[in-house]
Amino acid sequence: MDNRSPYIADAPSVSVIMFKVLLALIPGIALYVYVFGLGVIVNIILASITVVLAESTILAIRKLPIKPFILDGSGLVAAWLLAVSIPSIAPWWIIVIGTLLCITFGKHIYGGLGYNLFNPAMVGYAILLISFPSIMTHWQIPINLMENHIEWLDQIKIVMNSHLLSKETIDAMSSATPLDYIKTQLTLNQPLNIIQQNKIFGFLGGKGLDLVNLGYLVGGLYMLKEKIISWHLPVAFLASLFFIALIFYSIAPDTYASPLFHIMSGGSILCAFFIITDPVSGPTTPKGKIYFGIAIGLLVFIIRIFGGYPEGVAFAVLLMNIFVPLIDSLTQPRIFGHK
Amino acid sequence: MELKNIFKFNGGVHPNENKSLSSSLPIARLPIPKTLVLPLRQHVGHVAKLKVKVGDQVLKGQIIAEADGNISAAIHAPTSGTILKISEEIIPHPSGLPDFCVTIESDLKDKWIEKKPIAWKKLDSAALIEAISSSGIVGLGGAVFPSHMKLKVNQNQSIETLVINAAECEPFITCDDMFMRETADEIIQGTLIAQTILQAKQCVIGIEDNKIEAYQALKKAAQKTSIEIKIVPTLYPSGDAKRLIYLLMGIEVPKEKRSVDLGIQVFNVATVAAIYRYLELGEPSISRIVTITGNVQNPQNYEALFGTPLSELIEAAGGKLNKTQKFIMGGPMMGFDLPSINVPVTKAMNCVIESSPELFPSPKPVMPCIRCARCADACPVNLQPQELYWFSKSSQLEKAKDYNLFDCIECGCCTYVCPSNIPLVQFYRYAKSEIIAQDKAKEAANTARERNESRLARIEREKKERAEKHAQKALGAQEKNSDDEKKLTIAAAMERVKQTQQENIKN
Amino acid sequence: MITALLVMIFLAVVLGLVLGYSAIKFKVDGDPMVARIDAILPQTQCGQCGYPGCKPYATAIAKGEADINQCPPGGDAGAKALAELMGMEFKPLNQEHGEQKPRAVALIDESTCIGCTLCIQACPVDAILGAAKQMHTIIASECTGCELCLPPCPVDCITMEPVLENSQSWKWKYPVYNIQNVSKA
Amino acid sequence: MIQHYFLIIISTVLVNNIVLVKILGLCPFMGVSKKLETSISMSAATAFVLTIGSMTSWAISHYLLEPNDLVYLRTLSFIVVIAGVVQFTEMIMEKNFPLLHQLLGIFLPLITTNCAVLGIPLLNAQSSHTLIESALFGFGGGIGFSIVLILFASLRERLEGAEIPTPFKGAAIALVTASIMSLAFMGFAGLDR
Repeated sequence: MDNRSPYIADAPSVSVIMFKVLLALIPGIALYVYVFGLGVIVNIILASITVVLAESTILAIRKLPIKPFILDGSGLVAAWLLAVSIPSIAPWWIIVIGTLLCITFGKHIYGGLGYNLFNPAMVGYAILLISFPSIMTHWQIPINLMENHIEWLDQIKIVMNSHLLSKETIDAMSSATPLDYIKTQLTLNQPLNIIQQNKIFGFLGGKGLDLVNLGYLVGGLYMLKEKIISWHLPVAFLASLFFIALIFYSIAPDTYASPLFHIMSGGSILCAFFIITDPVSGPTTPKGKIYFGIAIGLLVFIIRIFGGYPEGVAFAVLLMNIFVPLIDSLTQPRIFGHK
Repeated sequence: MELKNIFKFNGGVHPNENKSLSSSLPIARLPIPKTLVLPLRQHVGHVAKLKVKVGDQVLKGQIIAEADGNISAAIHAPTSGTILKISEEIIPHPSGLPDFCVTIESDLKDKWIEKKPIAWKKLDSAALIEAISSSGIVGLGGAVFPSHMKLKVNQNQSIETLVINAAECEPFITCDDMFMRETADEIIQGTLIAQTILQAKQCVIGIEDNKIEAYQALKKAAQKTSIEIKIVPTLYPSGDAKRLIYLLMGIEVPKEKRSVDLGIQVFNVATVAAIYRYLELGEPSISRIVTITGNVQNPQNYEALFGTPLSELIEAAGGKLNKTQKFIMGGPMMGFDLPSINVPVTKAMNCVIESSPELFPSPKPVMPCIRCARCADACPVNLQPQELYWFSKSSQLEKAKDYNLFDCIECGCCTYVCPSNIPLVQFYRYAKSEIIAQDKAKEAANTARERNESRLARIEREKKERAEKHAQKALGAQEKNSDDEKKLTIAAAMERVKQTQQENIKN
Repeated sequence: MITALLVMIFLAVVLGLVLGYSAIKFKVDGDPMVARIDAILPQTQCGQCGYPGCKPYATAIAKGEADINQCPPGGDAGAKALAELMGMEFKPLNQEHGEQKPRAVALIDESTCIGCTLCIQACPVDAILGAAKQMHTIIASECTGCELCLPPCPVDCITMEPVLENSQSWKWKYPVYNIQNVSKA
Repeated sequence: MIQHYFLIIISTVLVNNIVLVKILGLCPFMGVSKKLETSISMSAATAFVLTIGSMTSWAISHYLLEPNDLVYLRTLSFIVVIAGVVQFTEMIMEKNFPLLHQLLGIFLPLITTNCAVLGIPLLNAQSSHTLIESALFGFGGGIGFSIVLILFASLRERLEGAEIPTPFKGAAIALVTASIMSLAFMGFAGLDR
């Protein structure tokens, strides 16, 4: 006897939630293409194909139904996030390896959807970053800054090129990220306002990058409106990043970039709305979400300023993922009728 | 209608109400059935003590089983007839297991036993409670707790507020709604009686804002009284007693305490009306209003005698339609599948929904929990359903208990909003009954340990005594004591043995 | 060379003194583990584990003489609980000691009973009432289902009756539904 | 000066965490992380032994071995001292927290062979730390060990309910988790400069 009450339900399915997340990524990706060209699309397509094939294989090995677990869309979300996080001129095998790592070690080794302890996309990203530091830190410069104009077909060729590009090509096409650039220039005792006059700096963050971040912001607001994510995480994260940056900025504006710069560069916005809002690897209690967000904000800033890596989002998220079970158990909300 | 002074609890859901289905027709009376099956356990507490035997003639309203102890309720013959059999029958219970029932074959005369109205205005509380204890009245909202126990107040407690629960928050159910529309006067009278017995200083009726007609009827009936009628927003589960108290007064009933401890007592509308009928008219609890709705020809409320087979109720509502798969007792949020169409109407049966695939589509495939915490947002108790599920699923029962599993009221809000379609409540029910069973086993083990230890101690003692006896014998042989002395020792030893034996029997 | 020896001897002496002193200072007596283990055991006192009762078995486990999987009434669940308490790896029930059976209570066929009191002496929890030459009866609520009364009965009048589920003792079952992934861990 | 001590702590706790970066002391890390409760006690015991151990080792190294030119006896004498400290801790525990003592079981005496406990005094001696530095180094190492062990235990408790594919159950998934933790700790690289 199928004796289960309640007999009625009113909830969006997991697939709907995940596909809305993908939808929310679209404005950011569109602006990415507008600024940097088609490379990112190639990466997204490669990542999507890899994730579907890899997940199907794993599900088949684990003797699980394939269709529902592909259609739930969670694999695609992780793959897309990874694809937009890596440099768009990285060779094709970077994204393929990254996606494979992300889906096996980030997700399925823990039992698949709903069981992973760590954010799968960030697991993939962090492994790539420490394994291929040079590729992973050479970011393409916006198309209109390049000296030689390149065709969109060229971009696909660059990504699909399996052997590494020559040093000249790379230098012509790429640079360090603004965050990285500041870090290296500061060690040469350059004042910040001089550093920021470099062509790669834009109005708020990196040139063009700030536009892309605005796109992500739009997507994030859409998810908030659709109640896909709760406000706690992005607000706590952005606020803590803003305030810690503000403190340092007001102490020494010559060495520390402005809070707005920190929010609009690197992966801050993507992290705030898309990465730390992964429900599976994040905390579930409202208070826990706030602590989680604050801690990631602080860690991102600390790693950016004092650490050895130019961008700290992936490490900060993974670090805080470790704390999630503890945070959850220590921030249980007061139960009705309890003190 | 305005909502004021209302305290909102966390969470809650607002499913499609579907109440108008069964609230368009007035309450109808059901013809007297040929046979009635009365389970002896229709209430919380001890099984009622049987007072009749097979072949006895009974009159309508005659006691056929009396309350056994305080927490128990009497059962009366709903109509006149003969006791046909006393046997195990399928009862409306989620287990689908049989329980002891009395079957009455009605003589269709419906002849009342002499009604003895009680001059309640002249009696004091204690006498009234005593009288009500044989009325068979239990909480008709579904909790079926014996009502006289709820009217009894300890010396050191005093009831400040009487809350009458008219919320009826579950979708589909309209039995209280219709009852209030048609018999508001009896409800108000009953409320006043309950207030007098409890010596409550004030009385509030809480009603959801989707029952305007019932509200107006109550308002009219309560005009000259001090009873306050408060409207609460339509939000499931506002009809849960603790939630209703919070909505009305902003008071949270603390963990492991009852509302009585705070000077608040809650009754269902139908219960107070039943008290009124018993005292004023001398009619014990023999019938109730049942909503028949869902996939039937004529969804409607019926006044049905307890023991009426469900099949007759269905018949009256136009018979079951083609697509009906099963029958659900209670609402769609907390109800359960009835094991058979022949189960009797009991004191707890407020609603029967005929289910069809259109009405309640079969559940979608279950996906793993993604910890989205939508359930936590919907939980009216502010629990973390995703954690409780995680622990219940992997049978980590201790942990589930630590996360306050037993505060869960099984309202189903979490399951209602779950994107992964996980039957969360089922897991909590499983974990709860598993923990209860384990606790019982532990208790049994403790008794067994004690009994074993006392047995070992006894054997040890006996051994010592025997050794003593031997020693004495040896001593006696040496000193060549007189026979008399020997006899005395033996007698004393015998006495001791007897004593220990008796002790053991007592144990 | 000699300094090295001296240093090592010095170290040994100092450590020996400190440890010897603290061994006296922090002496412990009693084993709190036995009670904890005993609390997990089902207290059927059936002796299937090879020990004369639950407590002796608990003592043996605490001393490390007995394995944790020798208790058939406790079953795999009991072994799991013991494994967790002892911080050991779980072992499934050792079939040599018997299989886990559904809970049952003994029932004396009162027309056959000759009143020999042999079962009374066998019962570990004094759950059998009666006296010599009188019919015996079992207090069902106290019976642990240990079956120790079965072998001594000369007329085989005792049977084990499984305890059936009724609507009061009924339990909600573990939910099952139509996707494989969410199965019992 | 304070900044220097602060850096030692940061370095040992985060940047050069003994478990996740130096990959020392994996035995108790894997063995006593099944339950949060026991892991907390184990981490406290280890932190205690680490601090006391590095201080006593420093004393022995500084006052006994170095003046007498017996540096080659370092490993041997450290092991002896550590074994003594562990014994001492065990006795205190058995007296005051008998249940805990039972729960930790074999892992308590095994602190002796915990390579982290020997490793830290040796590292101290190698980098010729002063007494305070040694104590801080040991203490920091202990705290680093504790934090990581407790976090790991909380993760493993969460994993109890996960549907890990059968081949990866138990130690396998624990090692994978530990390696991802280690990956995350690489984010601290460079903080001690």
